[in-house]
Amino acid sequence: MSGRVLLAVAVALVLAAVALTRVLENQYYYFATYVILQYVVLATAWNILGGYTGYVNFGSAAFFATGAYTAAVLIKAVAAPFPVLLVAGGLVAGLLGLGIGYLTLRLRGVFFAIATLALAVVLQTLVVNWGYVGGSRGIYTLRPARVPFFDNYVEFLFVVMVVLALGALATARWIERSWIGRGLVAIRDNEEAAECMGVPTLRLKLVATTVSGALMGVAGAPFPYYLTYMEPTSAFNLDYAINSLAMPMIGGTTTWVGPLVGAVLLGAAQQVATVTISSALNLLIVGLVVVAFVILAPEGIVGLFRRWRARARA
Amino acid sequence: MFSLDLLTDAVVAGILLGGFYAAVSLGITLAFGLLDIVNIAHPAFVILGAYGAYVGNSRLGLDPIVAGLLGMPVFFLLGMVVYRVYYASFEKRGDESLRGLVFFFGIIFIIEVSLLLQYGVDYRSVDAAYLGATLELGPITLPFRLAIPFAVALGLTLLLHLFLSRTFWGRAVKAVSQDHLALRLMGASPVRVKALAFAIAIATASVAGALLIMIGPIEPSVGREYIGRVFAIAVLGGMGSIGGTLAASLILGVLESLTSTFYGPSWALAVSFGILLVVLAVRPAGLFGR
Amino acid sequence: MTAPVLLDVRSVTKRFGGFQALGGVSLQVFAGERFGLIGPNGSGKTTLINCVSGALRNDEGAIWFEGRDITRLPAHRRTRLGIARSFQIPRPFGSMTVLENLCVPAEYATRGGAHGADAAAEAMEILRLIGLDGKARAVAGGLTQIEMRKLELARAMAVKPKLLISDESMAGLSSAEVDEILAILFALHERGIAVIMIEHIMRAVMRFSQRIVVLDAGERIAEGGPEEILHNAAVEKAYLGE
Amino acid sequence: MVRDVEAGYGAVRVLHGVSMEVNEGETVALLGTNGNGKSTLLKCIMGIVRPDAGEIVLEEDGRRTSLVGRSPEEIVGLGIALVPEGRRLFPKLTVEENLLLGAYRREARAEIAGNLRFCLDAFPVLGERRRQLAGSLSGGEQQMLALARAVMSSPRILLVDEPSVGLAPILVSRVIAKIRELKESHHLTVLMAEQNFNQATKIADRGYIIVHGQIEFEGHSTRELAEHELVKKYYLGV
Repeated sequence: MSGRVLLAVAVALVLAAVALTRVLENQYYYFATYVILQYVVLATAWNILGGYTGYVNFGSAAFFATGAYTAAVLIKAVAAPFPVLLVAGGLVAGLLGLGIGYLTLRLRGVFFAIATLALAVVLQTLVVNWGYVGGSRGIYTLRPARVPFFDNYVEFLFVVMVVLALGALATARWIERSWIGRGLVAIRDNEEAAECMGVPTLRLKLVATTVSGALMGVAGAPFPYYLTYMEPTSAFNLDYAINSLAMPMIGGTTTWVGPLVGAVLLGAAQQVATVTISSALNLLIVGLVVVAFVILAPEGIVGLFRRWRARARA
Repeated sequence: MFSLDLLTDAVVAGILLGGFYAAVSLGITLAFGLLDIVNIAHPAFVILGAYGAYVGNSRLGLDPIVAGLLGMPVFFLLGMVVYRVYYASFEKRGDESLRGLVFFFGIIFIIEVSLLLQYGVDYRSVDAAYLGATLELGPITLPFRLAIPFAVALGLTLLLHLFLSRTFWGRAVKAVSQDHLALRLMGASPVRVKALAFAIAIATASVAGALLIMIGPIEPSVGREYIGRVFAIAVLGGMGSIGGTLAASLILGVLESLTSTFYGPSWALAVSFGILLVVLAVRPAGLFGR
Repeated sequence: MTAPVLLDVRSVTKRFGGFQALGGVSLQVFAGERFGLIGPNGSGKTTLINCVSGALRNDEGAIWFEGRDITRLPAHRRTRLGIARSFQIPRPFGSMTVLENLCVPAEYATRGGAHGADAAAEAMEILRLIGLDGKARAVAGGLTQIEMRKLELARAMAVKPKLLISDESMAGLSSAEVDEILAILFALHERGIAVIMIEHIMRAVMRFSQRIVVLDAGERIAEGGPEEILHNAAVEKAYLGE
Repeated sequence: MVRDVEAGYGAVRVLHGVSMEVNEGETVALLGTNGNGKSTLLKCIMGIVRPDAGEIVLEEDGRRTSLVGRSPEEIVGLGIALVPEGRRLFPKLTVEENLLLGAYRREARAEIAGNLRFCLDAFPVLGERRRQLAGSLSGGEQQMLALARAVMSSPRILLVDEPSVGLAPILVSRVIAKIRELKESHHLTVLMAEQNFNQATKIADRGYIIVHGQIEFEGHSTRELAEHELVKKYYLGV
């Protein structure tokens, strides 16, 4: 598909989403779809670093929560307008990614992974001890009374998430096809050879951690309005950490399509499972599926599909 | 607010706690430091061990430490199996870095959520007659709840040290990640050596878990708090040195104890991460690296 | 030699632990020269080129390139200045196609580099020259050994280097294949690129090199034309022992 | 002992039908400059590289044991030890730990005390540095340690891959002399791959010259090998 076709599809999707809000009344669907779309952003963001470059981030929850709490603070302090929340959330989380990357990326990749793992725990500790945002008791956020065009704030947030998901996918696709993406993949394939081919490896890795972190922060920024009441446990929920890496792993990590496929499939399945079974059991299933995929189908669904198509052709 | 008594108590408690941290970190020192297997699920295995001790204690009336020791063979076998799967799926294909990490991350979830489904989010604890008692040594008060885990942890550390330095298997374990081929030329199979060492690493989690639940009540997700700690200790301790692990554990224990005494317990967790980041940034070989 | 000095290695020393791999090696390579670097195993050839390409940092001494000190530059900056290398054991970007493998240096190594279609066109031209154009769309991880060796050289060419270091590009190849690689290196030289050839296949080195430097145990023991080197007593001693 | 062996890495064929034999108690030199297949041949014997064709047989007391298809561990167990190219010590273990690991094989554990005493006597420098990390030794000391470590496994056959690499000339002759000393004291059979012609022929009974993966010349005595002009031609491959 060419870029122009995809752009048309994207515009159509946004319009369809807006149109949907005129028709569909049941609020549950907006909530459920919002969650899935949020995972599309997180999975895509994770994949920019983890899939293209091969550096594993276990701290997605930390970046997501950074976006969410940045927004919460701005709402409480200056009642900042919505677009400012997105930008600020992305900026702060991006800086966090840059900082962690700068400290650990010159070492072996596992140290980056471990640092992100610990980062989530520690940021949560900081927030729990931060009285201004309510500590462990949490913080209430009042939604603006009205938004133009929409009769309901949840519908507005839903459309925002559609736009953010499309934006994340566009970013990933652009990176993947540009010289930056090629540089990132070269790093994953052989870092030393990449350096000898003129690729500034450290700088590119920092670009990837920053962009990846920023997108996760953006995904978290609407969170206070979505929940209206937010506490550390929900913002730092490990669901985010496991899902944002499970989804690309299941979908396929080499292209921007993989995380999308994984997020939609796994996200939808979880929504169904949460309603019909328990949410704990559904996390267990995610864990099992992830382990099964990394062992049996390391290329994910997209990889399986490609292999199947190649075989069909031959 | 500040007093000498408070300081003494905090330091003593920190040393006792640090000894316990060593027991939790030994498995990481073995797996990560010596075998190059980044087993981020180790704390989850420790939690599993804690629930094993809980079951042994509450159902069978066993002493928690006895339960932990009895659990070792089971954990040993579990470790063997996990390593075999890991080897066949990742190490053999040379694909351990990214997907191997995700594999262990998945294991964390499987263990944690299984425990959650079975035992819920309630805190569980164990009973033993001596747990409430204390030992008074002049001005120092030693609560048995901390002192016994400390003693057991020291014993475990010593045993592991002896194993690594005095036996043929132990020396092979220390050598295996340095040069696979050279080890084969000595007549030892690297896969078997690694399977044994990884199994031992997991077996230590059974005892460490029993100690954990003696110190205080636990619920399934407590393991996450230990991820930062154990890696901070392993890195600080110089990756693979048993003595370094013990020293780093004691330092971390004392620092955490001082932090929680003077700033409040909710800050203690931030200490390990702070240390981890500083060590990674300043001296990645660790303080006790050789 | 009237050509200007391109690479100037000034008493470079490198130690690994207690082991001295290079003990103050100096040598100069002139622009557009065909240069041979030989020596027995362990004489420090690979260490020396690792220091030149920036994969290792030398302990003492300096490395100058085109009249500027590059001793402290990271590897990718040196590549951009025009130093390209191939690896002894090929290190392709395995998940990319052959063409994409060449796009990486085309986009990164040349100042203001070509992008997108331009880079691909450039890459294609190099593949034609090397005789890999038929494999442009193949995934690099699945190439045969000789194809990977050629890809190594093609990728190094895409850097548009002034100096190409060929590290044992022929080891283990049949003699017909050796001739193929040799022809490629001659073709590169025709385009004005200085080539450092590190090789054990004497036949190839003697045919290719205008000037040869011999290393032994981390020291430079001889320098001269192929004939001179063949009849040099020190070289004979280094290879045959004393 | 080795017959018609062809081997290589992936599509690269390094050995083209190599045949040679080493008799009990002999010291045989495998000569050639690098890149000609000496190391690959030793790796085939040790089971590190699996030959594509041909056979490798150990004959002992009338028993024939095929080595092809066996793992290096098994081959070490049969009493063959390799001092590998590049020494391959365990740099972060002490000298003593390296030596003790050498005695990992079951048969060697019984003789560990005697072997250790012997090694420390034969290589006094290792005794002085017992507690030092192997990685901190100088090149010559590392080569001595590699030799000693191989002897710790009580082998009957010792394969040595390029002991002279990276050593100053004075050290080369010392290492070569040590190999002869070990051979005599332990009644070893030695196959030594070496590029340093003059040093190798000092202790070898006879030798082969390998060029481009083929045996080009078989010298039945050191004198035959020392026909210099011919050797030079084969050796430098010009």
